[in-house]
Amino acid sequence: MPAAQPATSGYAVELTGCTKQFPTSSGETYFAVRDIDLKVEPGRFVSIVGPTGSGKSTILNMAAGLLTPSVGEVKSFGEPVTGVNRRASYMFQQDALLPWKTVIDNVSLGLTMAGVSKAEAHSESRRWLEKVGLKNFADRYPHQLSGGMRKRTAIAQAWIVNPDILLMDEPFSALDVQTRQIMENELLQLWQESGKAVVFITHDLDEAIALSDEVLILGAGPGSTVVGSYQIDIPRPRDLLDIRDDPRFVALHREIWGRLKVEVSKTYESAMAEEGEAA
Amino acid sequence: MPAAQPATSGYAVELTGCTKQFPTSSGETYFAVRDIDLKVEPGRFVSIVGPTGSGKSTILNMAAGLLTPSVGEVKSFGEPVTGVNRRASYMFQQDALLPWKTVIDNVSLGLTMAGVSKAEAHSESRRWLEKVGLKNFADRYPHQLSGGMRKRTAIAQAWIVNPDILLMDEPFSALDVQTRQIMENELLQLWQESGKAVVFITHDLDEAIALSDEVLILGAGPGSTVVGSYQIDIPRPRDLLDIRDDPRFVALHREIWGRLKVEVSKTYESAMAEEGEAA
Amino acid sequence: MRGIQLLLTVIVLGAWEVLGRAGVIDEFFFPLPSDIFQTVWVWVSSGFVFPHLWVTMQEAILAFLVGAAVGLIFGFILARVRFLERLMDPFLQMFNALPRVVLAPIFLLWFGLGIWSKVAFGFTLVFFIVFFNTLEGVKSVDRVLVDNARMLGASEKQLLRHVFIPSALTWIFSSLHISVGFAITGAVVGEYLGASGGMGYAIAQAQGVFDTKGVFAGMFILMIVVLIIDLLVNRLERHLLRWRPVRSS
Amino acid sequence: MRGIQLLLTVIVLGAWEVLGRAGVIDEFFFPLPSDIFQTVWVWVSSGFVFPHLWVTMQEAILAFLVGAAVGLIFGFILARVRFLERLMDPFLQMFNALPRVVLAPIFLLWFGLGIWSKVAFGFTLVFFIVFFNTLEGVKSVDRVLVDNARMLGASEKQLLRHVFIPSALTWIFSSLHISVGFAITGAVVGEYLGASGGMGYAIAQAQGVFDTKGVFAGMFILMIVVLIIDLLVNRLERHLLRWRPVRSS
Amino acid sequence: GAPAAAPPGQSGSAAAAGGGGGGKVVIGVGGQTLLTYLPTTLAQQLGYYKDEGVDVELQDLQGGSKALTAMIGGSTNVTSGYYEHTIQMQAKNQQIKAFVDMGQSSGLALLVAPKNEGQIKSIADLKGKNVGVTAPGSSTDMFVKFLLAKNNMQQSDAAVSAIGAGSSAVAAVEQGQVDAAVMLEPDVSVLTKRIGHDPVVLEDVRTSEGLKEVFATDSWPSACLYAKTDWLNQNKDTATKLAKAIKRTLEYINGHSGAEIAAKMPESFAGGDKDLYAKVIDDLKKTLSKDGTFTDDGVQAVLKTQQVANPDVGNKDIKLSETYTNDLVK
Ligand SMILES: Nc1ncnc2c1ncn2[C@@H]1O[C@H](COP(=O)(O)OP(=O)(O)OP(=O)(O)O)[C@@H](O)[C@H]1O
Ligand SMILES: Nc1ncnc2c1ncn2[C@@H]1O[C@H](COP(=O)(O)OP(=O)(O)OP(=O)(O)O)[C@@H](O)[C@H]1O
Ligand SMILES: [Mg+2]
Ligand SMILES: [Mg+2]
Repeated sequence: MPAAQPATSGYAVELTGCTKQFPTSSGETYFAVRDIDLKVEPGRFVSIVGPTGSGKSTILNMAAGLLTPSVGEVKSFGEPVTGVNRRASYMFQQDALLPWKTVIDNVSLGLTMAGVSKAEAHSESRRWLEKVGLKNFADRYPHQLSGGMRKRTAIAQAWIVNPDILLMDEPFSALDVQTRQIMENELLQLWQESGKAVVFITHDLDEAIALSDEVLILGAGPGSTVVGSYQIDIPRPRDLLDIRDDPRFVALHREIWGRLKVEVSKTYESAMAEEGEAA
Repeated sequence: MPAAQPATSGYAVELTGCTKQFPTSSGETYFAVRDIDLKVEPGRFVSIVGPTGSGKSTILNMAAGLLTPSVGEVKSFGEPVTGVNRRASYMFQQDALLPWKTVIDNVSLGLTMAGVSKAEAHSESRRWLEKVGLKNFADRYPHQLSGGMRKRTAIAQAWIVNPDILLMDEPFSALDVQTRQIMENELLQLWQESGKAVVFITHDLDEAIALSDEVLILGAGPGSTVVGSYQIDIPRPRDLLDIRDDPRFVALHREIWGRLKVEVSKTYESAMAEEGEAA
Repeated sequence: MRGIQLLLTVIVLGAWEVLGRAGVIDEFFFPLPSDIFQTVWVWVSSGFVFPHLWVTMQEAILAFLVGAAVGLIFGFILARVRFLERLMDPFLQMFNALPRVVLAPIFLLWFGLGIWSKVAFGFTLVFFIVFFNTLEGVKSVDRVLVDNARMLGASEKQLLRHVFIPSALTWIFSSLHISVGFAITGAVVGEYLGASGGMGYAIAQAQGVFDTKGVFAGMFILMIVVLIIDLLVNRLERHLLRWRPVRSS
Repeated sequence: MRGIQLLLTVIVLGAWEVLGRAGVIDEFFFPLPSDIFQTVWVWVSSGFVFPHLWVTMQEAILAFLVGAAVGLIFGFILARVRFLERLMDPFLQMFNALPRVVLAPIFLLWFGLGIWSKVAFGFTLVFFIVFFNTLEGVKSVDRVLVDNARMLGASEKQLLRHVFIPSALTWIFSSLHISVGFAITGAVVGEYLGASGGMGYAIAQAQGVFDTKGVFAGMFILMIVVLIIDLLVNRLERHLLRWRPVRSS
Repeated sequence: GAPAAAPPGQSGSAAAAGGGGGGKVVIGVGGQTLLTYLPTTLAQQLGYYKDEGVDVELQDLQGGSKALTAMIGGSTNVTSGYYEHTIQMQAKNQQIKAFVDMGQSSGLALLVAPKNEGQIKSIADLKGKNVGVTAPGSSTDMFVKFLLAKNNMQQSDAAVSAIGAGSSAVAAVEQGQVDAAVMLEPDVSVLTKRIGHDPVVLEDVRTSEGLKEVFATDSWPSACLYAKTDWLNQNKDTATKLAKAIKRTLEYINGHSGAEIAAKMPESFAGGDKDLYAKVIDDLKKTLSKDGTFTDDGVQAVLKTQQVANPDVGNKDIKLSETYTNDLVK
């Protein structure tokens, strides 16, 4: 992963009319997401919220180039994404650390891949491990870590490569409130310095509003699509500790939450209602 | 897993002076938890909160009989736990669904193990899948589910066996707020009907207070121990939607949060401070 | 795919034929493909080959089934009982290293000239392959899955059925792919060393009178049979491992 | 553990000795352990066995190394290039089923009488075992790990080094455990079919003159050697797989 | 016991091109421990090859047909194998010539398994029985076929099982896995020793009477040295020296007792039973050629056997004069 390059042209991430369907075992196809339009300019922080199973990870996978949309087009900085999006780094929702590498080797991975010498990569990794509070665990293997520690290692692994686009899938959900706040601050700092584009998935609407320039709401599945897009015009820099008392925050929260609630309950009700249908 | 048995004697879960240490690769030992005393009577709902990496999962593993304490004793209903604790069901923090079984077969697993016929197990499983909102996904394999759906499958899998003790490790953290509330209600209902003992791990203090009879705070690691225990005397049945406005809730929250904050920041600071020490 | 494979086969055989006719390839060692096919045809149409094939198939299938079954059972037991594994490991390694051909007289002595000595022969090949793979397969099962199943009340038998066997299945199939070939090899080599029938006997007979056409015809027929068996194993594998994500990359 | 193993060995050998002396076991086929050890001692003390052992070791080690290397390379390539895999699979299966002993004359033709024909022989055994296991090993690597490494900028070569090889390592070691034995078997059988030195030659000569003591002595020495090699492979395995959680259950 | 000498290390190099002048000659032996090839090894032990000025390397190919194949493929220069191969090869357009004879009888014996003693008394009784041979297509197999034909029986009248040679053959016969078997020395002697009495022998060409009875000749060339005709033409000197060495060895054998000869052989060849080994060598002397020459009668008899028993030779026109030469031993 090369160091941040000067943004070339167009959006950092641009999904146009993307639909993704999966074959199911019964031979039918299942529409995960439908007609997704997502445009993220360099330097923008966009969050995606939505009910569970609505297709958030699917969208991120398409933006990363790991899934090809069934219909539609994915571009990054004006270039169509074929194969992996080399200008993005992706923190997965699942555990994705290499079990055979120690914490520090896992964090160094991106640098090693880019040809950085081992000594240099390790000293840089140590810096990042410190940021995520894992300095003392550098020599552990992933199975020797707690769930939250593994997540933080993954965060360091994704951040260290200093990419143009940060894709993050529920990065902080396994962390306690305090650690989460520290991580959020780190993320904001990393982003503000650099003009990176961030696409961030979370279940915590507070977090989404506090961090983002824009919050997208994904509708209920199957075949969900973007049902709402909200500009968060709270000025930066923001104080994450006090932002929840900001009247603009409260107003936005109420507005978005109202919309989100509808979608979330829709998902659940549809699942409850379709008795025996299309199992 | 047999159906709920009449509680015999003593505590459902009883850890006395339990210490767990792990060997590290450098040959030293790492104290995960130290001197843990945990007593859960049948019919009690106990939550454990604490900073990430403080040893919450370790405690649950000991209660489940999956880890043997280095020092101390684990009992369940008066019997020392040797091997797996047969009267408990455990929802793991990690993904633990069998990848080669469909959702419904995964949920049926506990019943199948107990010798229930397949047809019966499936019809019972369908009932539980409905409760967790996955009725339409019965025939999927785990890799075809979203992260939140996998968690909900695991919940159904753990609940269907109707055990005397429910051990749950961050069961709801991957769920959106609405779904989470539905699940919380289901959990309370399941618990209230039955006199089960519940040990519940969460990062969400609101959730811990709203659900529990007692909240334990685990100190900062390494070698963390229980630093605070709070009785939640909010009368039941509780309305989970409005409980956050209850003055008793607010008072308890402030009190517990004060204590927790100290521990959480301690963890982080100690990690930041011990420059180069005992890496 | 099948088309390309056919094409490849035709090209290789064609080149062989041409080079053979031109005298570049020594016909004494590599008879012309056309001659081989003619011999195959004679063997098949005269019915000569079928009793031999039948004998070999019996032996190979028995060796395969028994070897795989015992290998599986041993693999599972030793993987689950660490003490036994550490106890038996050196002995198994030692026996695995025994050159079985040397033991042919002892096999004849114990199991007679009939099919059982060949089954025993094939068994010693199949067993070790399946055994070592099953052992590793079971040992590399994800701990959390095992713990979860145990918490759900699985007995050791149920663990085996619901967790270890499915998880080790990729391993087992890998070993089965290898052992299909080795079972046949074992049967043929056994026959080659002492028998009154079977493909190995037919091949040895051809070789004894320097009838290389016959040798290759025999091997060709064996190859076809193995292909068919492998096709069936593949089918089974695809069915049993249908839960695996399809690779798309 | 070692103690129990020794005990077991002593019991088996003791029973054998007693039954042999009592005439229950026919010494013609199963010489007394004491006689075998005496022969081993003579072979070793006179230095007779060492040139033979040296030849066999050369062959086996070469067969092992070359077979494992080519098997690994083929395994990795075919696992990564799905087209090639589907194209080659039936051919590889076919060749795997060829009874190699039948091919001995062709091996001699191609590789001469020296060690290379035996290496080729061992190669055909080792290759298939390592190949099929590597293929499956690479194919069963967790998708998320691969995706993660690719997102971090891994080239195909780096993927191989950092993800596929470590992940397939359990598989590869399983196949290596099997193939250590097969490499030696291959070398010995190769020598058995035509040679002027090597353990197979020594054993064949002993067998040709009804010297079963010699046959068993030769096999015994081979066993010891395999045990030592296996110990080394185990060491290496434990080192390379040290990241795996220790089993405690 | 411990063999006296370690074997030469495997040189590996196929000596296809070599062999001329004083270069190394590789002789492939169709089973070094088989008694019928004893002179090949003995010549080496006595140093006769060296005396003649040829550097000989012996390769144990564990079977006549393998030794032949190896030579055709160019791995060896000369084969110590059965004369009949030269005829078989001519039928396959491979020109091969024998140049010194070692055995004047194949030394085979068709004997009855102990369990059938009394039931099988003649070749005719073999009908429907199972006869053991070393390998299908080998000279033991041909022997059975020839005997069947000679007794006006069909080749399919008796089933043929491969039982190998050595302990597997002894075990198969002793245990009655086959009803009768064609065996070689020392297997017959070992079997005799194990069952405690002489087995019932139906036909025995180890003796000259038996030979006369079966083949109507007093010589039936078996073990010999042969080489490709081309090689022979180009390396006449070397071949002559080899022939001379063998001839001298044959003379040595004639002039010494079995025990003396056994003492010259590598110790391991005795298989731990020196007396038995000496005895079988004494027996062997009867079947060995005296002077290394082929007789007309003899080669005719071999051809006849092949014509009857080997369909690949059948009624092909075989030029016997091109399958052997006595020029080099004379
Ligand atoms: N490989 C697949 N095959 C079939 N269906 C799939 C596959 N991958 C995802 N899906 C389906 O697509 C839908 C969206 O999945 P996705 O993982 O994107 O959800 P999500 O929004 O990330 O949910 P969560 O918040 O729970 O992580 C789900 O219904 C899921 O079942
Ligand atoms: N097998 C192991 N070997 C070494 N250390 C371990 C092992 N398992 C856990 N630990 C350590 O024990 C401590 C407690 O781990 P545990 O998983 O119990 O934490 P936790 O409270 O569940 O954290 P989280 O909230 O992040 O899940 C951690 O520091 C972890 O690194
Ligand atoms: Mg997701
Ligand atoms: Mg945990």
